[in-house]
Amino acid sequence: MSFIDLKGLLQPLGALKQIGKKPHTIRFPYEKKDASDNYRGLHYNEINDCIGCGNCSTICPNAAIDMIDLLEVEGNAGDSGLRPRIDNGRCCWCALCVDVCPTGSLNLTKDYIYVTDDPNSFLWMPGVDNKEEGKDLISYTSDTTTSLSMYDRVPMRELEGKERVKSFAEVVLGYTEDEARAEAERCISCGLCTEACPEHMHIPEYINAIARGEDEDAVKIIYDNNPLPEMCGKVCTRRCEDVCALQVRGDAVAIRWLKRYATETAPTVEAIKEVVNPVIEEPNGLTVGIIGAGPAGLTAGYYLALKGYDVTIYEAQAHAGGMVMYGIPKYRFPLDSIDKQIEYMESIGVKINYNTRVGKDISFDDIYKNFDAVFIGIGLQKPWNIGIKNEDVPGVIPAIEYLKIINSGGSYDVGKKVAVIGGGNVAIDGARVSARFGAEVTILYRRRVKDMPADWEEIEGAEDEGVHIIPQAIPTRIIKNEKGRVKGIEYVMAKMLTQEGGGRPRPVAIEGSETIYECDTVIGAIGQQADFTWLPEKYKESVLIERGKIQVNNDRQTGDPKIFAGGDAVKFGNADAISAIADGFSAMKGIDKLLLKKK
Amino acid sequence: MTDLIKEQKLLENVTNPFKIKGRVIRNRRVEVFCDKETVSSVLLYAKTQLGYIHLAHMTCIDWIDENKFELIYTIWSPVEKVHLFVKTKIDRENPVMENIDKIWDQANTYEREMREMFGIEFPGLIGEHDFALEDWDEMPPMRKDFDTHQYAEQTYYNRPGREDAKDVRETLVERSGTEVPDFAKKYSRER
Amino acid sequence: MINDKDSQKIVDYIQNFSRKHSLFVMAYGTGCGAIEIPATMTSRYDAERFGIRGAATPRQADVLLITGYLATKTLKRVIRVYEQMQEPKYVIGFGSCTINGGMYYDSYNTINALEQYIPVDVYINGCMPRPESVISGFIKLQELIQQGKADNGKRYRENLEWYRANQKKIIKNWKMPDYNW
Amino acid sequence: MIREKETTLYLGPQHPGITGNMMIKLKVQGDTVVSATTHVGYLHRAFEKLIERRNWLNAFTLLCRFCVPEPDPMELTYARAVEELDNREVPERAKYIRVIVMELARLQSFLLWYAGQAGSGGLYTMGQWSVGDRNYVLDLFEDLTGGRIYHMYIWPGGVRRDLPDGWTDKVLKTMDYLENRQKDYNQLMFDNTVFQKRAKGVGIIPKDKAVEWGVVGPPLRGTGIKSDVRIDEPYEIYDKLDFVVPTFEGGDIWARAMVRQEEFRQSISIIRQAIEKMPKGEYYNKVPNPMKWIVPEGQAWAKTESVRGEIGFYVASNGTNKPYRVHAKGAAYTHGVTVLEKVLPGQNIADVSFIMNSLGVCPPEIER
Repeated sequence: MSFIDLKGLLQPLGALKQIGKKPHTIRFPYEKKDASDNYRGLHYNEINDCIGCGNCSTICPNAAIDMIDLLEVEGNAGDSGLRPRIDNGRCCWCALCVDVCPTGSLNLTKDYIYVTDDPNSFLWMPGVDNKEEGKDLISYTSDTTTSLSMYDRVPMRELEGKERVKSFAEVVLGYTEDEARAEAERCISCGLCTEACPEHMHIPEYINAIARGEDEDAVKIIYDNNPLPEMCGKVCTRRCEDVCALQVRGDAVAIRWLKRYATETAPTVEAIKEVVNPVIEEPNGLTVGIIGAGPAGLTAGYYLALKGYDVTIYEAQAHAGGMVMYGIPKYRFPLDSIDKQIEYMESIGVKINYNTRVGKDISFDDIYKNFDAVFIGIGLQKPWNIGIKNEDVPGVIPAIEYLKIINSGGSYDVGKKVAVIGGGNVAIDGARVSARFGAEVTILYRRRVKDMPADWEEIEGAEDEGVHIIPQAIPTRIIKNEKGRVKGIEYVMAKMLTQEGGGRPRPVAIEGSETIYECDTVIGAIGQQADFTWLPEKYKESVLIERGKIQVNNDRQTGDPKIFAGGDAVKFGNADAISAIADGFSAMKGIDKLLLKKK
Repeated sequence: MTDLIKEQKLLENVTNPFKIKGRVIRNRRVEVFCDKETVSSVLLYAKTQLGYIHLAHMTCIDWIDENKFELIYTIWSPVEKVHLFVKTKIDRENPVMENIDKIWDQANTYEREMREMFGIEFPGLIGEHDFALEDWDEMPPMRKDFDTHQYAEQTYYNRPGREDAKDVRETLVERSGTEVPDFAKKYSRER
Repeated sequence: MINDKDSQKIVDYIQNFSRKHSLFVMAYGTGCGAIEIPATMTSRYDAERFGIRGAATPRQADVLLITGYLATKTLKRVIRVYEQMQEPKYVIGFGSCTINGGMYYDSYNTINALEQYIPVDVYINGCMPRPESVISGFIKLQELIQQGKADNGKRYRENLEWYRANQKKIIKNWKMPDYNW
Repeated sequence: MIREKETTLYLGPQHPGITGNMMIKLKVQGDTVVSATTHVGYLHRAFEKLIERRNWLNAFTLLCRFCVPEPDPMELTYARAVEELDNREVPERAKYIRVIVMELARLQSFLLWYAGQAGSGGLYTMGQWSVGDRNYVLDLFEDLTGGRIYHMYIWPGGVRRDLPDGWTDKVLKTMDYLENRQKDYNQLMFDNTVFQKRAKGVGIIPKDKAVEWGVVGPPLRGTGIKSDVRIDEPYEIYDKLDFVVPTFEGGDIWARAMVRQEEFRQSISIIRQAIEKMPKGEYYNKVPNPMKWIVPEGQAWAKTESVRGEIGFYVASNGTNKPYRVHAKGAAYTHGVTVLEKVLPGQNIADVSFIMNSLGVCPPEIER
């Protein structure tokens, strides 16, 4: 390099060629360049789509998101009523909250400029503070493919449809350990499910225990307020899954199957005792009589026994379990499962008197006098009539009676073709049981398939097994053959009429659409009612019965302070096992409260 | 991996003279475990005899349950292009480790940082005691038993206005009138 | 000198107008927000349009940018720099970290709220604030200056004891001149 | 020659020439540096401690802030370490996207380096140009990831989002633009006598000591040693791409600058190749629910080639949903302390920040 390097001196002057070119300056604020289409600016939350699960608040690495009780939003099952509030003095706009939002309500917008002299004004309620303009500016979103939430359920292994109609073997095979862990990992532990569960089980906790591989802790948590988890793990109506945060955009967490998996870790009575390690208080000398060994009665009995009460259950049938024992087919809930649960209860100190029908083998008066408190958990035993012509002919049978015969080991010849009336779980059970006897089964339901109150898994299962469903079919009469037996059933097709005021659509018969379905048996499954003939008249004044159901308060206490009631026969909740368990649990607390003074 | 020949050879070359244990992790990764006394001779041997002249990094892991500090020396050969991890565990109480800045000058930086962050003494280490911190008089902060969140909350100003935050689970528990038993609470959602 | 109220107003107006159009920014990148300063200053966003430009030393600077988190070690230097700056002086806090700790809220070595240690005129939302945000921040500061509300130095002088107490709580070894106007 | 008295000069932390918030204590004799000591800690945020409190995915928000001018290599290195621990496969497409992102990050960092290197040598126009042009690369990042500086885009198992429609065309257009612009840069900077005279023979790293000193990246290649993680230990799809690792003899600032100049060109070529060869398909191998994602017990070391050289992450897991220990070692950890302390003696005070820029000293990476 010489001292004077002419090239090196002149080359930089090439920069002069830029003179006269239009500068690329963005003359902000007079001229704006839009932020990109997925810019991560200020948050926007669709308040009505948000369910307040708080997942955003949990993932936030900077603890910037608080859940706030927003007055304009009311909490209900499936919505905590809380909404996220972002501390913009913490936020780093990583958008993890967007990517984990199970509903997709939380988004980021293109808006990012916020300048102020007040450091206390950085608390930001997305969707409230930018209610008007926010929605149009949404830029960074997550859909089910980009979201970090796991929307796909681990499929449950089942017997093949063709295989399972051959026997009453359990259809559902249960999760393996890996499957259960994977499924439990999907749970975001928000706890919205606990509110929908009538019994408010500690769902996030036991699922988390399963996810961490602590199955025994999971069992222990489950037994904290549900003494019949094996039953719930198999046949629960699982309202919890209806409100699962993941269900909004994907599949709900298989809460029921996870519970089922957890109970499998304690396969014997000894194992249950060892895992649960129940603390039984000293006997306190007080006695409780329970009528009916169904889920309600058993739950009340179990927890009362743990509290030191002397509990005696009177059961009319030869087996405990009530409707779960007699109403649910064995391919859903095998007999040994029930026996194990009952045996465990008896080992805790619950006494069960089988084949003792109150009103016949023992009078209610005696029970009332002999015990400090009485719990009635009789359930609904009497089927409603179908209400059409010829329903008293041979070959027409109510579903629960049919199921009871089969479950007690009896037999009933359904012939070759069966018609089932109704759309609930009992109807499906009747249909699927009939299918197992080789019959060709058709379900007649007055509304659409999507209106069926039965579990969707049950409906699918039935269809797999070859059950045919005719929706929007209203039965009009049953046709006799010359021998006086059922020959067929006539029905009309219905159209759905939307109700004014937003009620659920009503089926209205289409005239002239009468069809006849020939069959050998008609199974009616349109609901049951309670039978109160055993209750002496003098109690009926205080134990108020309205529309066939006992009226109780929150403690499940009837008009007579000493008498409590629960299960399907009371007005509380829905007619299902988990509601019955909740009744039993609440009644236990009520009884404990009542008898506390005596202790 | 089928051919881990040079990794195996390296392992033998390092473990045999010093009678130490080690394993081939995968291709280009070999680790050996030795006492704290042998570390410097292994490193010097690898540097001078085997051509592992590049000190890629040094670090320390606080295994508080074992009451040990694990020191990891990662060295690399530009010829073989293999990483050799030399690992050793030293006592967590009064940790003292041999100073290797004679072998690599830049080890001095790592060691000063470790002295500050973990409280490990390196006799003969040159350099001011403060590396990244200034006038620090608490426990060495990278130790597992130092709770940085608690310290920050006590020391620095926390802006008020966020007290009305609610926990989703607690709100639901309250609303449904139940209670979560204590033994289950450890499985509740972290907040 | 000028006693008449209206004349004083006019003088103030001219004074503020001049001040707001020549903001010399202290060249001290205290944290990661410094990365957007070159972008703001150079051709694409060209902050010199607003009379904003760098100044090498505190004595010449008007604006101190606290670009994000402040480690306690830096806080000590920032106070030193801030106190050396001549009035009128202004402070702009960049991003979450200066407001409520940002992502380092649980760090043992970063302060959480800047206004506890030195007075702040404007806060800019973001992590990090983009050049547009930074310019908006300066525009806001200009507004405040024009309105005569940016009295950073005065606030510091008047509440010196309170600030000093807060500062000394964090800085354990206070080896600095007590004040350097 | 008059013997000058030795004085101490504190360069930084507030100094316009310093490459970040750090301080160098210089002992000077007249204009010449006798010895230098680096003081860091002005940016210590306790990242490694904080990551231990975050879960595996949350750590990303912190990681990209390790070294501000180039966040992406940090994300990638950590992601690769976690993938190794978790045995997580990365889809082929994601590997290509990662390479494109890495090279774009390299470009934007080079553009910033142009400004710093020229600016500390007194050429201010360069900064106006290159930092202005850097915005075009940042715009690409904004379109892709939603963030300008901090992207939080590369995750264990792939990348966070697929490429937006028309993005690759935009990238190619920007590449053409930058390729043209580089000619202008060269004219302004490399052909400039001022720069040449200041750069040649200044801040020499001896070739025989370079590896031992812990020099990595462009400074190491500037001594004539061909070492680059992308060819030494190919990650992602670098082994399927055709590129040259430039070396330059001399070990001075000039050599380092020439290496970077050539790498700038190589990066553009790599991006073009990757876009051309990129397959369709999945871009993300989804991790489980991030709150419950447990990474198996173990320890892993991953390294990548960042702009300033090799960046390594040592990640240890004890089988929980949080990292047990994450240790990051960036190029500046050696460059900024021991190498700088060795190179500076004998140089002019005016060259200190010039040398710092050429070594790529990034203080937040040293103290984290």
